[in-house]
Amino acid sequence: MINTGDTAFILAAAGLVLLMTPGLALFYAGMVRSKNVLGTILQSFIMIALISMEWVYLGYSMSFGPDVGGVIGDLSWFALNGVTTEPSPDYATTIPHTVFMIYQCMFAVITPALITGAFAERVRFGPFVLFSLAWAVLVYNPVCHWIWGAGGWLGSRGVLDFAGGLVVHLTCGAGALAAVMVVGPRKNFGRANFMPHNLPMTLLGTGLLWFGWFGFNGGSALAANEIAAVAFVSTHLGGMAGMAMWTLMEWLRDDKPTTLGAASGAIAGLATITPAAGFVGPNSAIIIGLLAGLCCYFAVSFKNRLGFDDSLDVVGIHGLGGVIGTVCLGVFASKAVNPGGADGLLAGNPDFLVTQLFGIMVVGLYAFIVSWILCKVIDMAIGMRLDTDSEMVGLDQAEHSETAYNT
Amino acid sequence: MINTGDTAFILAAAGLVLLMTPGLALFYAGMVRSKNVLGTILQSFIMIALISMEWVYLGYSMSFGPDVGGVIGDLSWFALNGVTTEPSPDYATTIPHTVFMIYQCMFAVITPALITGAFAERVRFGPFVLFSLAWAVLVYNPVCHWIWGAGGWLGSRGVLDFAGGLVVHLTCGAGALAAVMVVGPRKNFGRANFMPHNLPMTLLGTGLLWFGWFGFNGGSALAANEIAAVAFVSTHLGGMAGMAMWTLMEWLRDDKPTTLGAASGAIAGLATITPAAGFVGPNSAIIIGLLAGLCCYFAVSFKNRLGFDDSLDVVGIHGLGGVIGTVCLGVFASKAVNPGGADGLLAGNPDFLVTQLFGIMVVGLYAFIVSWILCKVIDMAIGMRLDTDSEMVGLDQAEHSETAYNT
Amino acid sequence: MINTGDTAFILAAAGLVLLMTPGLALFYAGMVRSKNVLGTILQSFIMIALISMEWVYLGYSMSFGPDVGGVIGDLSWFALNGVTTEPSPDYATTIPHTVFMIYQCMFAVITPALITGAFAERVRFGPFVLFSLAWAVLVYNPVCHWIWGAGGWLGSRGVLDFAGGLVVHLTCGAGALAAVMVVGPRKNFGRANFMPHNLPMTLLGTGLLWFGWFGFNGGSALAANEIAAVAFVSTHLGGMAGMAMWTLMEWLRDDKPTTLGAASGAIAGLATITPAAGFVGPNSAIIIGLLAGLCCYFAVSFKNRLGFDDSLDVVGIHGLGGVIGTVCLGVFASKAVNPGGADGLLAGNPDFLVTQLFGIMVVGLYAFIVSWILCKVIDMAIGMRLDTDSEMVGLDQAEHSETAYNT
Amino acid sequence: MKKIEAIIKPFKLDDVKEALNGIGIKGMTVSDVKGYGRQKGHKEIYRGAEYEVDFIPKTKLEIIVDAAQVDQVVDTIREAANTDKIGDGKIFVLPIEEVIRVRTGEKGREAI
Amino acid sequence: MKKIEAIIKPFKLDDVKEALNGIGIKGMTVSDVKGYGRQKGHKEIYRGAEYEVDFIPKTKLEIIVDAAQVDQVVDTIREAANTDKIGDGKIFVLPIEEVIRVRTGEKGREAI
Amino acid sequence: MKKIEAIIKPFKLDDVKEALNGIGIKGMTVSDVKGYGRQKGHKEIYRGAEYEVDFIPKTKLEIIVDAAQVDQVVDTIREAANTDKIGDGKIFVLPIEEVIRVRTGEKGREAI
Ligand SMILES: Nc1ncnc2c1ncn2[C@@H]1O[C@H](COP(=O)(O)OP(=O)(O)O)[C@@H](O)[C@H]1O
Ligand SMILES: Nc1ncnc2c1ncn2[C@@H]1O[C@H](COP(=O)(O)OP(=O)(O)O)[C@@H](O)[C@H]1O
Ligand SMILES: Nc1ncnc2c1ncn2[C@@H]1O[C@H](COP(=O)(O)OP(=O)(O)O)[C@@H](O)[C@H]1O
Repeated sequence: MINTGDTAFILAAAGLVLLMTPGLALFYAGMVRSKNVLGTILQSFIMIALISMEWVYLGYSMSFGPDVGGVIGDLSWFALNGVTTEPSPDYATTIPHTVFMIYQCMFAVITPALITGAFAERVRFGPFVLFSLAWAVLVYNPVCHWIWGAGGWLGSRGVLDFAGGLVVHLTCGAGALAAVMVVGPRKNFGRANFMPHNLPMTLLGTGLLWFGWFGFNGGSALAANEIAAVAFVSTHLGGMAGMAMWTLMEWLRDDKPTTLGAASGAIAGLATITPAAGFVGPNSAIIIGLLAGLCCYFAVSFKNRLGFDDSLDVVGIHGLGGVIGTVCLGVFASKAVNPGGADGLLAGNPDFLVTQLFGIMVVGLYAFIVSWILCKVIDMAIGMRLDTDSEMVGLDQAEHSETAYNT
Repeated sequence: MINTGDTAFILAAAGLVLLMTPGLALFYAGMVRSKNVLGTILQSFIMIALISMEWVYLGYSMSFGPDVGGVIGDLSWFALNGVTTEPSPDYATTIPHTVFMIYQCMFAVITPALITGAFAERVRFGPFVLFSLAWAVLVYNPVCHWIWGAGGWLGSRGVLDFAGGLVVHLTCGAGALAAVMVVGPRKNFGRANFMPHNLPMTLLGTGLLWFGWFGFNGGSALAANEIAAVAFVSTHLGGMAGMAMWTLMEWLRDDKPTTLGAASGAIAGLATITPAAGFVGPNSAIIIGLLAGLCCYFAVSFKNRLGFDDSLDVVGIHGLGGVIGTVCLGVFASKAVNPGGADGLLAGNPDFLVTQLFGIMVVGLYAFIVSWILCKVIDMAIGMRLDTDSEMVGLDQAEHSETAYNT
Repeated sequence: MINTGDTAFILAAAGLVLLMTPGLALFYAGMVRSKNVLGTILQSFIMIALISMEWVYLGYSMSFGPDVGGVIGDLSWFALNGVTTEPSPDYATTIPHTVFMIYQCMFAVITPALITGAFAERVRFGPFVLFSLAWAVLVYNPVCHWIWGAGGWLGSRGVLDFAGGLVVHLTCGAGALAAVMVVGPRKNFGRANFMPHNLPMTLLGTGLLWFGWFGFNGGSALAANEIAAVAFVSTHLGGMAGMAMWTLMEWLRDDKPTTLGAASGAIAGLATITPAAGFVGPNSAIIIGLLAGLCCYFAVSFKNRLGFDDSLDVVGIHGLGGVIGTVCLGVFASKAVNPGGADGLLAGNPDFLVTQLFGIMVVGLYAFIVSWILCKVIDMAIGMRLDTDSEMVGLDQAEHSETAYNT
Repeated sequence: MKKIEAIIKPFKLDDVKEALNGIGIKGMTVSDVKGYGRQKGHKEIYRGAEYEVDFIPKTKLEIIVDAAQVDQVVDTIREAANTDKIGDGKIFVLPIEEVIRVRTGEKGREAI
Repeated sequence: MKKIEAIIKPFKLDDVKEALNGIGIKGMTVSDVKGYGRQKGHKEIYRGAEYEVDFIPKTKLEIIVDAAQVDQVVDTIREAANTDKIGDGKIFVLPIEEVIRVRTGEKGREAI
Repeated sequence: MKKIEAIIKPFKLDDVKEALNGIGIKGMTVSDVKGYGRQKGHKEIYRGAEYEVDFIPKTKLEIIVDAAQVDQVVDTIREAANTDKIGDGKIFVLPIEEVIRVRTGEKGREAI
């Protein structure tokens, strides 16, 4: 039976998650050079059209439709056939099924958008769109089904992921890693400085992302109940602890905390708490956030030495965050906090930690391999990269015949 | 009896619709030249003060107050007299009456703000304020009463408008057409390029508008129920389909999709789905969105050839969107989706389509004629236009003694 | 027993209040010079990390924990010990206790952030962080307990503050006054013009603040009920009336209304209605908003003559707004509107006005004195001010080794 | 070869460019500058306080021309940029010793 | 007539302008430039990596003066712009062949 | 002393700077300008309409050098800035009468 409070909550949450995509667009666009601003923004925005369309005619049914052998949903929900305002028996039983569908749609939209940070400032729009579509179908939908779909094999084995540490952050991180390996670094990478062109824009994006994350994690309780409260609180605490730790590290090591550092730490903390949000208590959430800030800070600095051009640190922040969060869930999960969850290592249940590690391995490998093949095939077939001149001129003019700023 | 879920939902929705006005301010301001940024922003912002004030002492009572002959509400609700936290018997019976009042206030605020895109960069602030106030009283309030007011004659005749295709988008589009005809084009229009000064700002505005639109359309169900779910879903699908189609057209015709095109298509789709949102299913919503992208794209390109200076395309996007959406509602409406709605052409009921066409004709003509007279009178009396020098210097300095950007 | 509608509402409200801190960051950052943008943004952002941490381990227990003699909460809720998803018996009895805790956390975060506008562009990051932390512990937490904490002495004496006129706005205003006196004016203050570097950013911030304020005031009803409706409506009306009045004053006196004036008036109106939001009717709310616009306009202009460098007018807008709002509450409060509230002067109860004046005096003096001592001590110990060269170079480079804008 | 520098009002740029095209000037370099001079700056209002802003946005043109063309170019700019108001700007003529086209290395007249 | 170009530290602009007013210089053109020279650039931190930014924001003044005034103007700028730190800037003096006021067509001394 | 002004393509700045360092040029002043010339501008699409934008972003270098160094500097810039495409830019050489270092008052060669 439909509950108005739960319905209001998930509709609001769906709106919040939608807002994260423009938020991400600004977060990323602020960090690129001014000649690539619009191209960067569009790479995120276009996902709203591309993936929402895919979701209605393919994605939702593949991800949440009637299970086929634990690996995928069949296509009987094509065009939302049978997805009505009646609550689904399997998912979110107190709200219209369509509300659950559209809420999940927003997750499917932002995940490939997250990848774009990795190959920023250098890929062609057409091949990029093709890649993102294929990636959604071949990586996101299956993994989503394995973990969240009724009958999905990883979920059945007890792998937990509250709001997308594996489904969203690890898949996009692994995809990013593969894409960077195929696409290669920007021209003059290492020689020239690629300074962010507008950090206030990045901070605005951070604010919108944080705000949206309450819908992303809080809404994953699928009802306005105690679990939503747990998830909302750990989300905020994870994010703030990530910010605290990253800025602290900068303070200690460069004796200057930075604004971008605060933003990066916050996103790291929010991404890392995501899989654990509804399963851990506030103090665990803070520890997870602190770990996120610490590890991602070092991962990102280390990458710089590696000369690996994951331009906006999708691997170092989202990929790593997804892994750490999923591991920490195995450690800190507690049925005292969420009876529907699990007990982790500290609650004397090492098996669950192992299960989580298994989940990480499977999802990480699968996402990386498929992404790499996809990217390689498209690159060989039609070429992912802009030619050098276009890269010099910038995405905005070369790919979109637009200029971000005119005086 | 008051339902907390419904109340929470409509309060949230009211907040979202309020946010659309700043969102619109940025959407428009990004497209003007840097010397007109603040003037453009203020033309939207000031509506929050101007129209909210008008709403309390005049508008709400005229629009929703006790009906007088189907044409207007009487003034017995002056100063919200009798509008209490008791639910109204006529509107939104599960939430405080004041919540319905403030939610509708946000609609009244943004409608005249939408018009400002048509005469951007060239009107004087004083006359503009006067025009907007008179327009709200003489155009918005009556039309709102005819369609949404208890006893309104168009509503009684069966004209449907879920969230403002006629009340908001057609009225502002018709008003925009009239205003452009009276005010005339910008100096050097056709000769000089009027390039958008800051497209990321426009994209940010688009993101905020989309987010707010969930409150605009979803909230128009006036409860967190199945209809809200229907409206929320069609809103998202209409917007994404509009974006998809517009960018596709650009891709095919100019072989370059643009960021502004994506934003324009999204707004076109969102505006077009508005009247139909709660009455049609997801697949119809997608078709409506695709049509919106297609028609508005051509309308706008066509306008460019016409040399008609509707500077930010209020007519081609909102006006046309309102018309298409209202017609499509007549075609795709289905009682299977919303029992409280109607059956349209495809459900074998051509009469409803005729009713909708009638509604378009009446509202379009009325809004156009009254707007034209208002604008003409004010222009003859005190002059709408800036003098040439001021137009050259720009609104910000000439009208507000401010500069948007200082280094 | 937990109500889903109320829980959804307060979770949404908590998200909205969190969003106000980035909103404030942009509101302030737009008004500083481009060399200080990031430093200004970070001064607000970092509060999310700093104060949230403090809140979990100290602040919440001090503010709302078991009362000790009416003056402070004991520390038995350290690390949220005992703060569970069970509703608290004392606060917000229809939602999880943790939801109330996190909602209040957002208030604690933004209050010291508000102060930063007073000493913008000239303080060192380290000492500033220290000051803010100490201020939260010694000023915010006690005052919060006195008024909102179960057993707090001012609350017990009948002092009312719906959403923070005293707890938030007066404390930060008094703190700002003290800080400016200790820190002193910016170099070349009075000689050079300190023009806002990006007013559209300030207007964006205003939009986000207004949106968030619905959560700030509406949520303070702690349920999606009639009181929330009252608070939501007065908030909107207070804000719009403030905007109307401030722009009107500019129009009359400088014959030019300005965009920044509209924003300032709106913030003044929103701040001023805050303490009264849930206790007064719409017409009173409008009067309060008009008074706010009027008084704050003159206060700010007057300050300019005083040569007192409260750079972004925290005293003249927030401090004064808190005072006016609290006094107006004493005048306009009505049990007809909110039975749980009080009757004010106009309802024939002058005593309540006296009580409110007493509250203002106590909170104002306490906050000012403690803030002054704190600031003085820190300044003498380690120095609050940047050295002249760093101030010339700007916060961004000197304190954070970053540049806001690169081309 | 001579270098002509002209400080004009920004909104006159298009007119000047077209006028120069009219006399066969096909190249120029343009930049945004701020000018200070006889023309009174404008006042700005900032929260009830009025400030005098005395640097006014101007556009600077730099045009390299053959010595023989100088007068014609100067007159053309004057006509096109003139609004008969204070602040219309100035034109400066400077000597140039050499002009080289980066791409080809051509010098002097050939380079422009 | 001579053209004086001065590259100074941005925050010194007001002082220099006032000083020049003091000696009766009532016109100048100002622009934002980036400078590279002896003065070490500053380091920027970007996600744990440090970058050396060696172009430093500077302000460029262009002042046309009567030949006779050159030394006085140069000295005035030097005094006002000096902070005794590396990077205070340079002053260049260039010959000018003609100055024309757009509005009136006045030339030479009358034009400034 | 001579003043060398070079208009180059923005993305060539780093190369040119390094090349100049190579020959011991340790100072220069850089600014953003817009260029108009042979190089065709680009088209922009704005809601289905196409516009021709004919001012192209360029970077302007100003380098004061000893007269003896002029040719070497010019050649160095040419090599580094050349992409063999129209629009690579121009180099202008202007006479300088005096150079003064603000901080020390040193003149001429010592000042740079
Ligand atoms: N002595 C000068 N040196 C350099 N530029 C000048 C000088 N005097 C004026 N200018 C430039 O010319 C512009 C116009 O000069 P101004 O005296 O305001 O009006 P007019 O052009 O009518 O003489 C100024 O804004 C400034 O940019
Ligand atoms: N050779 C040069 N040509 C043009 N501009 C120069 C030259 N050398 C220095 N500059 C300009 O002068 C500024 C200051 O020079 P710098 O060597 O840093 O310190 P100082 O002024 O103390 O000599 C530089 O930032 C640059 O803008
Ligand atoms: N006559 C001129 N005066 C000043 N600048 C010029 C002139 N002609 C060209 N330029 C500058 O040189 C740049 C390149 O010139 P252009 O004719 O486009 O190609 P090329 O450098 O191959 O000759 C132009 O963008 C403009 O900035």
